[in-house]
Parts: sequence; C-alpha cells; structure tokens
Amino acid sequence: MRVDNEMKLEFLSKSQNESFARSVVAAFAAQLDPTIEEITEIKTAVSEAVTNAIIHGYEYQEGYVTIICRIIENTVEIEVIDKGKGIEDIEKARQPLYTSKPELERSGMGFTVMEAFMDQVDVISELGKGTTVIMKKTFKKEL
Amino acid sequence: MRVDNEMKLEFLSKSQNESFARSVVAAFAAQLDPTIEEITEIKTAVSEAVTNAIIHGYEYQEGYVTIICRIIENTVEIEVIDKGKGIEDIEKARQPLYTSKPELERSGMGFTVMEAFMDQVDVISELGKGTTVIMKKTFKKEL
Amino acid sequence: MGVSFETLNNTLIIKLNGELDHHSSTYIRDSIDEAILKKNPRNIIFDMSGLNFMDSSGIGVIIGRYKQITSNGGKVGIVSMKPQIKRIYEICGLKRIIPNYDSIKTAIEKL
Amino acid sequence: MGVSFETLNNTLIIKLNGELDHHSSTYIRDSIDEAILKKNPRNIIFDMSGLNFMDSSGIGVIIGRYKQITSNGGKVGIVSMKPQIKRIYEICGLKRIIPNYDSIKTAIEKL
Ligand SMILES: Nc1ncnc2c1ncn2[C@@H]1O[C@H](COP(=O)(O)OP(=O)(O)O)[C@@H](O)[C@H]1O
Ligand SMILES: Nc1ncnc2c1ncn2[C@@H]1O[C@H](COP(=O)(O)OP(=O)(O)O)[C@@H](O)[C@H]1O
Repeated sequence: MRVDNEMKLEFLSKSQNESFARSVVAAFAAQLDPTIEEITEIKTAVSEAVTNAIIHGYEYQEGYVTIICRIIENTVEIEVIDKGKGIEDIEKARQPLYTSKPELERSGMGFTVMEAFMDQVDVISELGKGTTVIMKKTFKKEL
Repeated sequence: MRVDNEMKLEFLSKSQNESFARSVVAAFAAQLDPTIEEITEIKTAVSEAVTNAIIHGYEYQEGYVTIICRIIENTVEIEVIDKGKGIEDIEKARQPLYTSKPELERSGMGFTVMEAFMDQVDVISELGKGTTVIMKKTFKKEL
Repeated sequence: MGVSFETLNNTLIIKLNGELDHHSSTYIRDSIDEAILKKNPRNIIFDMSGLNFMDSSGIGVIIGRYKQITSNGGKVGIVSMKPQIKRIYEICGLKRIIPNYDSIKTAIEKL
Repeated sequence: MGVSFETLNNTLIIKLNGELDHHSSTYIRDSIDEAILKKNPRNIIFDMSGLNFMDSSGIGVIIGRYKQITSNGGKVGIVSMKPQIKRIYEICGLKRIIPNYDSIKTAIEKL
C-alpha cells in the first residue's frame, strides 16, 4: 500500500487542543475533496478520540496526545494515541452508554459515534501503557 | 519560562503540505487571539520556512519537515526543521535577493519576509545534517 | 462558544452558539445550571440554531439537564438543529427521550 | 488557486485567485506563459482582487513575467491588492519596479 501523504501531530493533553486537533485533521483530509458532511464526520470522530485520551487516558494529568494521519488513495487513516491509563476491557468500553466516569456527565457514546461516522474503528490498549484508536474512512469518488 | 501550550507537527516534504502547514500553525496560534494581520504574518513566515525545507533542504526528495510550536504567555515560538542539505553560509543565505536556485525563479526574499513579519528569526544549520529556523512573535495585548 | 438565556412563561430558552465539545462543556454546563437555579423554570428548550459543532460531550450536557428538569416534573425540548447536529442527536438515541421542534413557538405549545 | 485571462487592446489581464505559494506557482506560471505565448501581448496587468495569500514564491513568479515582458519593451502593472498582499509587495521591493493601480482602467491608461 503506497502512502500518498502522511502527517503526525503531537500536542499537550489540554482540552483547548480538542478543537485544534479536529481542525488539523480536517485540513489534512481536505486534499481528498471530501463533502462538508464527510468533514463533519471526521471532525466529530477525532474529537471523541482526543477527548477520551485527555479525560480517560491521562485523567486530566499532563501528557502528549499523538495523531497520525495517512492518505492512501481516497482513504484517510487516523490514529489517535495516548500513553495513559489504558483500557481494561475494550469490548465493554465500546458498548453504547458504558462510561467509567458518569460523575463527569459522560454519555458513554464516544465509541458509538466514532463507529457511526467512520468505516472502521480498531482499538489497541494495554493497562498502564496507553491506548491507540485507529479509524479509517474512504471517501466516495465523484462520478 | 513556563510553556503554556505546545504542539509538534511532522509531514512529508510535499509542496501540497505548504498550505496545510501554515493553516495548522495559524489554528494553534489562534488561542492567543491575534489580529487577522498578525495571523497573515505568521502564515507567510511559516510558508517561507516550509517552502525552503522542501526546495532547498530536501531538494524535492522525500523527507520529513517538523514544526514545533510553543505558546509562552503571549508569545508564539515556531521551529521549522528539516534533516536535509544544510546551509553553508547562513549570513549570505539571509541576504535579501540571494538565492542558490535562480533557475527556479526563486526571489531570494524568503528570509527577508520571515524577518519582516516575525520579531526574531534564528537559523541553525549544519551541512549534510539539516536546518532549523526558529521564529518568535509576541502579540500585542489588547488594552 | 457562548450561551444565552431567555424566559417565556415558565420555560427557560437556552441558546447555544459555536461549538459544544468537552472543552466548552464545563462553561456551558455551569452557565445553564446557574440560570436554572436563578429562574427555577418548569420546562427548558435548547435553541440550537447557532450551534455548528457538537460531539458526545454535548450529549452528556443535554442529558444531565434533562434528568434535572424531568425529576422536578418538567419537560425538555430541542429546536432548530442543523443537519450535522441532528445526526449526532439521532445516533446517540436522544431522539427517543427529547422531542425536536421546528421553532420555539411550536416547542412551547407542544411541551 | 486559479488564474484566468482577458485581453484588452494590447494588454493581457491576468486575474489571480486564491493562494499563490510555491505549490500553486508551477501551475500559475505555466498557465501565464502559455497565455503570453498565445496572445503575444505588449503589456500585462496582474489583477490581484481575488488573491488572498501570497508569499515570496509569488514574488518570484511576478518578477519572472516582468523580466520577460520588459525585455520585449512591454510594461507591467498590478491592480487591486488586498492589504496583506500589498505588504509583501512592499517588503520585497516590487514597489520600485512594478507600479500599482486602483483599477484595471487606470492601469491601462497609465501603463
Ligand atoms: N483513551 C482512553 N484511555 C482509557 N480509557 C478509555 C479511553 N477511551 C475510552 N476509554 C474508556 O472507555 C469508556 C467508554 O468511552 P466512550 O464510549 O468514549 O464514552 P465516554 O467518554 O462518554 O465515557 C470510557 O468511559 C473509558 O472508561
Ligand atoms: N532549509 C534550507 N536548507 C538549505 N538551504 C536553505 C534552506 N533555507 C534557505 N536556504 C538557502 O538560503 C537561500 C536563501 O533563502 P531565501 O531567502 O528563502 O530565498 P529563496 O528561497 O528565494 O532562494 C536559498 O536560496 C538556499 O540556498
């Protein structure tokens, strides 16, 4: 698989960087000429994964969140990585409405949103080591 | 000096990433509430440094360009780094109108523009190792 | 991101503007809770006409206020969602618990 | 980024749109050179009213066309620069060699 373009972004796990992160991914994906709807979907999915890294991965402690984006033909591949707490039971975590932080009024719908908006969502996690969420989306080619 | 926020961006040395790179830096600097004029100055300076990394640093070969941005109070610090060719004579390179690639219709005004638009521009370079351009700009606080 | 308030009869109208994500949710939540405490409305309506982005953190804010108001016997409605906001409202199942209206007028009549 | 052309008397009007940086400069330069070859104008005018961003790569493109046209005895003008474009035009010293006009009409009269 030839990678047509690639970028990597690292930033401090501050909540003010959530909107920055989703704008950066949207700007990078723009080279595939997505529709406004597709861009919103990508922004939302990235926002979910980055928010999770900040809240659940680092639990508001300072750390770095990394995003790697690759363009392969008309597919964008996005990895959101934290070196935080990790997820004990990934299957449970992915269930709609499940949240480990109800006291923060989390809805437990983050993974459900990522799955609804992206074609594929994979989660790799190790307790005490961190979490990587890998999302893929293929843009429809205009006819 | 306490760093208030920080990000690092790495991307392939493709010319289509020039506009992406300047948008990312502008989006990050936006947290300091700069004027539209200040944002244009930063975008232009970043565009010059990134273009130089692609044309002169890597001479159109594939490589990675790195941008590090730090916010310290109301100052933004931007490093543009390539691991390319390096600059033999930095003083000469910085002179207005000097270009080593007149055949590409380069104007030789890249460094002059960076200096005009940023408060401080430092260049560190080693032949065969690469070049780092460090630029700083302090935003005026509104009264 | 901003939020502003208006009271009509016994209903607090909460106008959301800009982007509602985890970062802005703290400020938005606190502002809404302060307004609810001060005005003690029976029902609330979220006016989303000025909202351009929302993720599941926003859903959390809405559900939190929903629980608060309904536990006091009040009702909650949403009006004027842009298409991108409506999709997340549907995906997150909010549709089944909070009705969506075309205008504030209809919402007040129907609640 | 785009470029479009119009000919008035012996003058080629080059309308630049969007962003002119190193990436777009190749396409812009080739398009302009093709138009110059085809229409063989005496003078050229850059209409910058639609240009939102330009860095020193754009200055290189303009100077290249300037050299070409003036070596054949022609003249070059620029019209309708936005403030941010005007600043780089001044900083790069283009001001001393290529005059700037308010409108295409004035430019054609004065060239
Ligand atoms: N990056 C992460 N690091 C650690 N735990 C995570 C991470 N992302 C998600 N989780 C776990 O998965 C759960 C479900 O996540 P999600 O569906 O996004 O809902 P929410 O963020 O609302 O809790 C979280 O409550 C948390 O326990
Ligand atoms: N990143 C870099 N790597 C190697 N050489 C560089 C780099 N940046 C600048 N230079 C050298 O400095 C010269 C002047 O740069 P600049 O003022 O930007 O003008 P221009 O890009 O138009 O040549 C270049 O022509 C090149 O020789």
